[in-house]
Amino acid sequence: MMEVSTLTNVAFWGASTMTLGFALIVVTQRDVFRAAIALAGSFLGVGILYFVLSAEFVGVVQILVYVGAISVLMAFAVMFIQDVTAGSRPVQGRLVGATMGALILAAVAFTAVNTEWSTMDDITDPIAVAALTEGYVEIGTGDDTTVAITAPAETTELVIENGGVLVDSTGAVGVLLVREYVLAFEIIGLLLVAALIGGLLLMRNPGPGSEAAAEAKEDADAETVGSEASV
Amino acid sequence: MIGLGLPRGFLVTLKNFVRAPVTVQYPDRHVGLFGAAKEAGMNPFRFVVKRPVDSIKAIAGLATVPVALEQSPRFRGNEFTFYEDRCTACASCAKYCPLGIIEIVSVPGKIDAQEGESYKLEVFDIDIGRCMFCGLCVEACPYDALHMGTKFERSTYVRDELIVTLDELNAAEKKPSSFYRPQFEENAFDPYTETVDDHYDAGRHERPSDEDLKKKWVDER
Amino acid sequence: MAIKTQPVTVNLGPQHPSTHGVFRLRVMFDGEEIVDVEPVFGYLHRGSEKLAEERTYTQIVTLTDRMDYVSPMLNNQAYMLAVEKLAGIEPTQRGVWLRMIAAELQRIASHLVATGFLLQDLGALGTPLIYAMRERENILDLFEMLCGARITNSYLRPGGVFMDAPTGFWLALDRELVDIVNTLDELEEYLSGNEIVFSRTKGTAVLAPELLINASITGPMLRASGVDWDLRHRNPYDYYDRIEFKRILHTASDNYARYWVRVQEARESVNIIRQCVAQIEPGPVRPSFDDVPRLIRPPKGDAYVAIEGSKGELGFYLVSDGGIAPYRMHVRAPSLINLTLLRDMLIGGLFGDLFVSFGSVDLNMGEVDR
Amino acid sequence: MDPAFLDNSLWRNIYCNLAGDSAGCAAREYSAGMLPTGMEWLAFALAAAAIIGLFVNGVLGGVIVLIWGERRLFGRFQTRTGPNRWGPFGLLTPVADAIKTMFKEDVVPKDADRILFNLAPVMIAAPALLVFSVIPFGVGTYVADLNVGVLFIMAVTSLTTLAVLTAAWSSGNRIAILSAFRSVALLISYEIPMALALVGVIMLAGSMSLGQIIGAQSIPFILVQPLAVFVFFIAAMAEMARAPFDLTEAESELAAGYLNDYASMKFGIFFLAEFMAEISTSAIITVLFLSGWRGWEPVPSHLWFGAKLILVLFVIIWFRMTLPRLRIDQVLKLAWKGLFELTLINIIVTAVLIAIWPEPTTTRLWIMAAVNWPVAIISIWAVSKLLGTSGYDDTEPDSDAPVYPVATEQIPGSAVHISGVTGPDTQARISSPANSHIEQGGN
Repeated sequence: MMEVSTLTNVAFWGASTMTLGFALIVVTQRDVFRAAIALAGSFLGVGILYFVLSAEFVGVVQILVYVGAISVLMAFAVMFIQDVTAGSRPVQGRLVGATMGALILAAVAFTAVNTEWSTMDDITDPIAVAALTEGYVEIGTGDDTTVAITAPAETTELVIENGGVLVDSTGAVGVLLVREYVLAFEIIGLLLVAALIGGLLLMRNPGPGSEAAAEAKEDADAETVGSEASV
Repeated sequence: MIGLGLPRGFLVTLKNFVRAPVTVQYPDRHVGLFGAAKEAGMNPFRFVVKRPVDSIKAIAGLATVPVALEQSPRFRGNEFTFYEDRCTACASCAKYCPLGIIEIVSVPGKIDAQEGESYKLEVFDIDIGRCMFCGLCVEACPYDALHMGTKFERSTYVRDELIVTLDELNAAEKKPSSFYRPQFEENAFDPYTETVDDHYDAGRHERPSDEDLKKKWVDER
Repeated sequence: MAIKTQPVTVNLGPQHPSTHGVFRLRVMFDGEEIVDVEPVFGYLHRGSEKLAEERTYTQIVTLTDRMDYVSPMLNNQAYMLAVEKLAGIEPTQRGVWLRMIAAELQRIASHLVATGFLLQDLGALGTPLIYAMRERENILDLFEMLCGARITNSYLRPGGVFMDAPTGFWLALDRELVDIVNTLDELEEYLSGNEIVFSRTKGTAVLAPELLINASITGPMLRASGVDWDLRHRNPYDYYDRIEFKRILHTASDNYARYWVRVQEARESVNIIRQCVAQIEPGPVRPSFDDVPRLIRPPKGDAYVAIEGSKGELGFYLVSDGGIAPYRMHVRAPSLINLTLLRDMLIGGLFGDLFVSFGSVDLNMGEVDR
Repeated sequence: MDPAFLDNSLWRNIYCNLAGDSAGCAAREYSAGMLPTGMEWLAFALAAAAIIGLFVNGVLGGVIVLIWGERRLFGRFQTRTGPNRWGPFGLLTPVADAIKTMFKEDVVPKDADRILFNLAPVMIAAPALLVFSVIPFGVGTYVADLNVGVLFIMAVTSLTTLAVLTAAWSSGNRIAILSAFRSVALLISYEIPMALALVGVIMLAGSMSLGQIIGAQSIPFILVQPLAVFVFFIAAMAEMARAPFDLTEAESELAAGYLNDYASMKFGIFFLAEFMAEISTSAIITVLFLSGWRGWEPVPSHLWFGAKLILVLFVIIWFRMTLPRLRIDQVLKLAWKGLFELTLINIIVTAVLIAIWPEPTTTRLWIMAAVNWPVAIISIWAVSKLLGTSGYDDTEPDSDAPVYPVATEQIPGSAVHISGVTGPDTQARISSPANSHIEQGGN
């Protein structure tokens, strides 16, 4: 059993508390805009968790996409809501909702408790053990920049040189995305485009023959402008 | 959006960047070592040797030299120059003032040997706080007793202090502006360096001849 | 594709940095697009026209200084022409030349201010404004030489000006004219070909000449639409009929055309001043006090005189009841009348263009509200 | 928290000096630390405090100097002197400003959402400071050489928009909201060309770590990647909302936009964050395109970095002083129709070049530069054509253009002048019936 450093523990618990705390604010806060900001905080907590787990690429992307872009868009969209501070009214049938929520929570808890999580002792790969127990060897490049050893991009298998340890997961993620899961990647891309177009369609003015109507309206506006020349 | 216009604009601003600034610093201007040495009237090396503390201050950018503002002699400014000897208390100035801020109280008084009977001023107050320095009072004065001043600093914390009284006018430094007083311009008078304390030296705009005076004050009485 | 949106009303002003004074615009935006504009003015109303009824004809000059405070000399000129017409005063030759020189210098200064602030409204952080104002300062220095004040000039008197120019003035004027041309060259080098200025001002706030004429818009705004209407040429006052000058016309009638017309007019004013200096002769600058006393009492009647001000037709209408003060004074303020097409200029445009179009009118709140 | 990130960094040096030959510092031969074994947490806390103190104060000091320098440069560009009264060369002016700002009344508008209103300055200051943690200011002077450093910078800078949005919304002010809309539009548009512009650099360096990117620049990438520099510079100006892209603040339209209702030190923090962003952007450009702290030997690396940083700052200020602001539609058009294409061209060309010459050496970089410059010039020219710049040179109207017809003659009896010199002498100006009452006047 390896000893997880106190610092990692502190960071983990801090980030977890942040994530859950902000998530709690999201569901309890009436003000939708505040909820959106709290959601951003929750996303940030998740990003920090990724950092704690040494998945810094995922962590950075989490911040870039979720906090930097999606939260902004959410906050932006919230501004289109009629009455932001009042939030949505309580839904009918709260009991049903509460029951469903409790059931899902129970299911998740059950799974978490019942799963046989692999422990440190189950890991046999010497490199992974080395990484996790911090018993690896650093390789300097001779320059002042010390570089952790990465896998060459050509292979998906992680090759470790000189007994170092892989720290940079970026290359590996990239290789996986465009080699093994390229189809899934592309399909997600397509899905996002479809969602974008769908969103635009939903935002369209639902008037009769909207475009022609809009043009006619514009013409009418122009005429009124011309007629009332002065204020 | 790329054309020749933007680069040309950049060159214009760069050209202005290396130009000497047009800012007039007041009341003093910051100088470097060379400026301080020039002000002290010696060459920079001598200045460093003779006055090391001052030269360090100059290098640190803390040395200042006073600035004399370049103003036109006609500048219509504060501190009216007033010659009481010349004033007949006719109150033309008070009448011509668009704002009515000149207050004059006079009593029949002294007899001038040259000009005969005149009125003595009891009160001659100008409320400078409301004055707009249009100069119509100066233009109206038939005896050139009132002149515009050349100063422009008269800030106070109390409004009442902005009322200039006769005593203050008499006590004030007499640096009359040449506004509507061509005799100053003819003599190339510089209000920023010279003062005119005596009303005889201030010159007359239109001085009546002795015969006229005699006729007016002696014969027709 | 039209997206469902909701307009929002925003109050711009009266304390807004770009309203050229205290002015309020209630603007309805749909996103960035302007749907409706309602100008609200009167915040700077000082009752100059009413005050004039209590003052003698000479004292009113000080009031005209404060109407359009970026071109007081032109206000003085328009007012004095009206007084001279009302009272039948014949001005002295030298006085007229001097006030023409002063007026043209003032026109340059005013156009420089207009150009500088237009660029300020375009978002240039003060640089073109300061280049323009730098030159205006020099012109104001000339005014200080002439009349002892930079802005509150009150230089003109019935029948001429109060004092001849000092001896150093003519040399300084010569130098200044060269400087003005240099500054205008520099400004044009900087701005006239600038792609951002182009893309911001070309084709924005286009007004048809018919509309402008119907709304009685005058000045550079009208000439930018190709209407050849300049009172100095159409209706020569003072000695403008002895001067050869080019009328600057642009046909585009957009914000750029207005900017361009102003800059070129400033150049042309330099020409006019040169001709004035060549033709001026020695002599008295105002009639003697026997002819025109200090306190004039014009006969009963009224008079209207309009001049080509820096912003358009600047007219003074005076009614006399034979007393020392006018019975009524009215000012045809070009700024106010040029503002009347604000809705036509702004509606349908973008927020970014709002203050650019507004600034291209070259209005002055002191004159709008008086 | 893998300590491997922290290799050789300032952070690591302080930590290992304190903690000694402990787990994280095994390879570093720190046989004895200053603190006894088992006190790693204290070493961590002390090192963290030292780093935070050093960087926050260093950055704030830099901001103070920048505010002074920027104002002085503004002055010089406008042929003024700039602030020079307070302290030597006016250096204490920003200090005086800061003191003044702190003592101002802290106003919170009635309609404001208090919590968010107070939170927004924190939200904007934190990412602005965080960026500096990955920037190498010199040999060994950085907090962490993150292996995704470039991406980290992009991620952290994108957080500022959330803060702007929060500030605008919580003020309860419509002008602020308009500013927030613009801010979001700018972010969404310029994040993409900015990120894509960096792809070329990342491909050449083969890494996203700023340390390795500097290591790969045997010649500065500004020579190899002209298009990337061009696009990145413009996009960075837009991300910072500096002129000519200062649409969010636009003092002539929005009157400071989202800052409208902020006063006192809350405004001060926004102000500081803005200048921090300027420094960090310059630092990033220095690192990515000007080969960071690399330079010729005897001069220390920090000086090289500082000199390049100041050069970039000068160019930014020069831009800011010269250009008028663009309109929102033009800004978005420039991003999507101009810069986006340019970055794609850059990526394709760079990819092809790297495919031909993998593992670029100095000679190969020079060859790539020789290829890239013509490509850059041609593509910028072509894209500017696409954006529609034709006719930008005809400043003067066409002399043959029809002028609106008005009478060519003078108005009969028009002269107002009575001297008899000016021609026809009549009292009335216009003899139309509508103006007939004027005729009664005159003398």
